Amino acid sequence: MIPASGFSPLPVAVPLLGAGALAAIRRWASRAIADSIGIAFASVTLIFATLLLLHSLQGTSVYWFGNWHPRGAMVIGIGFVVGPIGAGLATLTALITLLSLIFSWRFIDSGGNHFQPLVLVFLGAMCGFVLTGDIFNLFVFFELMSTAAFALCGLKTEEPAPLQGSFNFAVTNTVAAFLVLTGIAFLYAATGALNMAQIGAAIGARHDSLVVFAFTLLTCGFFIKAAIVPFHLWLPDAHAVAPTPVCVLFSALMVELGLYAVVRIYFSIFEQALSPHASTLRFLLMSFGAITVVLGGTMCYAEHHLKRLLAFSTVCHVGLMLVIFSLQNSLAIAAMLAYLLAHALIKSELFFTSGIILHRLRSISERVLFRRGTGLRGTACLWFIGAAGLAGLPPFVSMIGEAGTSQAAKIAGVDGISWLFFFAGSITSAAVLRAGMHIFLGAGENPLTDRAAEVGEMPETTPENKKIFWYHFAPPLFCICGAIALTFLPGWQNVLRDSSSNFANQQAYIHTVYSTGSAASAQPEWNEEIPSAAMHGFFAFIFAIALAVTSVFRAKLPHYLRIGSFLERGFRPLRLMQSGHPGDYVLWLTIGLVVFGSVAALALVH
Amino acid sequence: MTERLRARIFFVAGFIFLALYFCAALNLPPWGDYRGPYGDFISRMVVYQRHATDAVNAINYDYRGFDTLGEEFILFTAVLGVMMLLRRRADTATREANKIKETRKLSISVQVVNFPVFFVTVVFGFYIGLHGQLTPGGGFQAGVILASALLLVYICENTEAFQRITSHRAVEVSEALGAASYALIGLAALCLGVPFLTNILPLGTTGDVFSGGNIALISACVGVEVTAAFLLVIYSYLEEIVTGEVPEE
Amino acid sequence: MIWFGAILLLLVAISGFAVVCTRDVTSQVIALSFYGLLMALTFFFFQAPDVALSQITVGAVALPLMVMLAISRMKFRKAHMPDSSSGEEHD
Amino acid sequence: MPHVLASLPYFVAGWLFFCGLYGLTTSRHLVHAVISLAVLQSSTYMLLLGIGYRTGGTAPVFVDISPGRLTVDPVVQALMLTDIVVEAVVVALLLAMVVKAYEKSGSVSPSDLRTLRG
Repeated sequence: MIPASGFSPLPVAVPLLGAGALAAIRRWASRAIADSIGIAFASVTLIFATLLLLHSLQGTSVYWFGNWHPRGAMVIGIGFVVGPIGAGLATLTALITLLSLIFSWRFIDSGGNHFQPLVLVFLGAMCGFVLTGDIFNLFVFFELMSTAAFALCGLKTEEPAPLQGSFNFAVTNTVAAFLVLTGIAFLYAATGALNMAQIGAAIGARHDSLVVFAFTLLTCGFFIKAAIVPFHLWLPDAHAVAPTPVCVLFSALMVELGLYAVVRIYFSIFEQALSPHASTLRFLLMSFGAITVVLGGTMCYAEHHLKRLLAFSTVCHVGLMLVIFSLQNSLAIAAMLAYLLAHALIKSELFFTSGIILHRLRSISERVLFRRGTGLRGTACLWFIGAAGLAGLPPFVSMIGEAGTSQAAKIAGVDGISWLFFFAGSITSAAVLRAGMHIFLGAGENPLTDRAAEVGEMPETTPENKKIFWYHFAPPLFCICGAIALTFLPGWQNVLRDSSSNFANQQAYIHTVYSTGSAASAQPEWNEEIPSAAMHGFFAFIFAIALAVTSVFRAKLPHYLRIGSFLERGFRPLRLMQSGHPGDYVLWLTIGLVVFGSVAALALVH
Repeated sequence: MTERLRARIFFVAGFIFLALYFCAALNLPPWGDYRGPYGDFISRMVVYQRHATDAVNAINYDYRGFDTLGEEFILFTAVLGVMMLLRRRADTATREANKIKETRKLSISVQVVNFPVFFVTVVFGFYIGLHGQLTPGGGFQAGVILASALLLVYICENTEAFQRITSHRAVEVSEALGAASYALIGLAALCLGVPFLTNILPLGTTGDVFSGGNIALISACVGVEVTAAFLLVIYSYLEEIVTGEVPEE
Repeated sequence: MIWFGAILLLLVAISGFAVVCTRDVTSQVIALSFYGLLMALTFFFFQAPDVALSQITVGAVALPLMVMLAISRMKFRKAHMPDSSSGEEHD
Repeated sequence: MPHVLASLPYFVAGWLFFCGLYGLTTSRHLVHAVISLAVLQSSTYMLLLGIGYRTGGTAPVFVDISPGRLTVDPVVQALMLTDIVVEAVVVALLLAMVVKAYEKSGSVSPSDLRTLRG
């Protein structure tokens, strides 16, 4: 009998094996068989990931591949560090991938059964990405994840738009991979190690230009994946063109994992080196995060292509998570992960619902869909509930993340974060509500529109089959129930808080890797802010309704009250930034990198 | 944004980037003065621990074999992506483009020379692949060489033979199985109760072709996968030209 | 000996810039192939025969080959499908 | 060793990275953009090899040298082998996108790649 920690490689190996097997029989298998095999492998992965999570609750374990245990301080092989956070993220990944596969059951065009093996590879890569403790292995899984994502993004080869969106996506994310690799090479030159704990121990408190530049490269490389402004430009294009289940994987998982990598690397390698300048670093990260929140929220409200709208709301919320991370204490990490969980569930739900809309009404543009969804009660319910979740209305788990953040902000002595929460929650929720009012209630006059929304998107399904089956409604319903149930499920917050205190502590991490034991320390309470967070969520939702109303009924309102329609027209410079030209995207990326790098070099180096 | 404006802004940003890069590089250990412990440790131990003489391949297929697993799947995924992007829908009508019949036959001398070159390349590919644990080379390089040997068949203008070799589903299946068998080798170790990708084969005598344990086996899987992968990519690009059919619009 | 390496490195730097500055795609492929070979030579100097071998096979042969194949496929399409070059108008 | 040379490979690597970004930014042809990406990638080869090199070290192949001998770093070479595979396949994937985009829209200019805007 293998102990449960022996399962560590299985969340990676099982889906990869499944992808290989499925690709081998791809030509002969019918659609139903290929889907069943895909779902079976994803389920097995979910089971192993859950077992791993349950095992890791008893303590973080380290798994050395090829039986290469470290010799003294020297790490020889590749290690997985399986803690509650990594295993939990792997479980979430497997769960959402399984839901996407169920959603796409005989429904989405699978491109000659290419879809299922690609999704399985994507799943395996994400599991490896969250579990690994080796920085080059992180890069390999980053690249594997990206390659699968590029291919998945261009699944609909019959239209020009998907190829353009996925080309921009591929170019920017490949540049990201090389930024990361350059950063890894600098770290290797400085320390002669590839294991994150060993690098962290070897760097110690050193913070010369080399270490700071490596930090810049790694952070900006993963920021590109995480779609932080100005690295976010690829994300709306990729989301606008990808099939719905793929959008779910991108928005609910891949983008967040980019941010997870930043957090992981910061706390395992750079924490001690950069801690003398923690306040400068906080300022730097917080400004990037706040700009992302504001820009993502504004653009979200100005979009009329449903998937692009949701994509910008992802940008907005990832910015919020970066702001939470910039508080840099262990409670903030716990809050960030709670918020990440909530966001993953709610955003998947919304994307699934948009997929149902595209399936039933054959369009994704708000203006074309106007008044056409009046008969779809179930879909309308799902859509409006999702909007409430974005605002953080009380029964949803997002308010727990907000409560933790307020607590962490108090510890860090930072004010005003709840305003960012309020802004992000209300404006993204208002955009979703506005679209819902137009589509399902048929309220107001002919909606405004923008250029991207007018690009026709071919439906992902065949026209003769417009019926909705239970397996279309089950995934979004499951997500929404999960997002509400987690609020009332006791205990997981404490587990998260305790494991975050290990996660966000470089010494504890190094200790864990070398001795496979973990030390927990006493943690501050995080529940006392919940009532005020619930209140904030409630007001954010009310404000969102008001904003949506000023947009929908703009003709009946006096000029000075048409705030919504003013925001909805968007701002020209922001729209111009989203030009669709790969050269522009790389230029913005370079500018972002240079700004981050210069500030970091001037402020952090001695 | 106009092109000139974009180039100008880029030059400002790019030179700051260069400055940052150079500043950081000044703190690197001087060129030729590598001092990290990781590589040295493996250099010292590889012959003793793995009975393999090529340290680079020992790292790739053993010490850091898990990286190579991911790497192989990157190749696998990309090939799947290329085939998906360039696939032809089953229901698309095609018409003859008459490309091949127009081209002139190559002179007989080129074909005569080409034949032995083809065999020499195949032999060289196998040599490189089988001696990965001893000398520079290995499955990956061998795969590329073997795939390019088959390209010689195409250059020889015998497109039908090329088509027969590469459009076969066996290539696709062996590509997928080559990738999957790497994962299976890892899982086999797990079934024996040792960690994933632990060496489970006898190490053999140093310097022997059958030495280094898993290294040769994994290298062979990678070789199969890479050969098939490159053939599939090349065929995906060449399909229209080789078959002489383009889709009817 | 070290000066030989330095000259190789400078050549790589110059030819890398040349590859990027070549705007005609077909000549760029040739430049890329030359650049790949130069890289492989540098790798030999750096005592990396494994890498040099794959660089020759990939960087100097497979990569330019793939670009050539892509270009020839596009040309083939253009020659045989006169309607496809007009394409859809995009704003 | 003369001081000028101490950082030469790193400078070359940085320069190649710059060249790649420059090519991507100012590209007027999608295939050109893909090739620029390949140049950008070769920057990482230069950097890794420059790091692992050791004056007087031999290749880490112990066929006819003893294991105690001074060698260059084998780890960076293993990482680079990995890297080269990535390069080849990512380029193949990108080129497939370019080919397909050309077949659908009849253009290879990035300026026409703008169905999605705003």
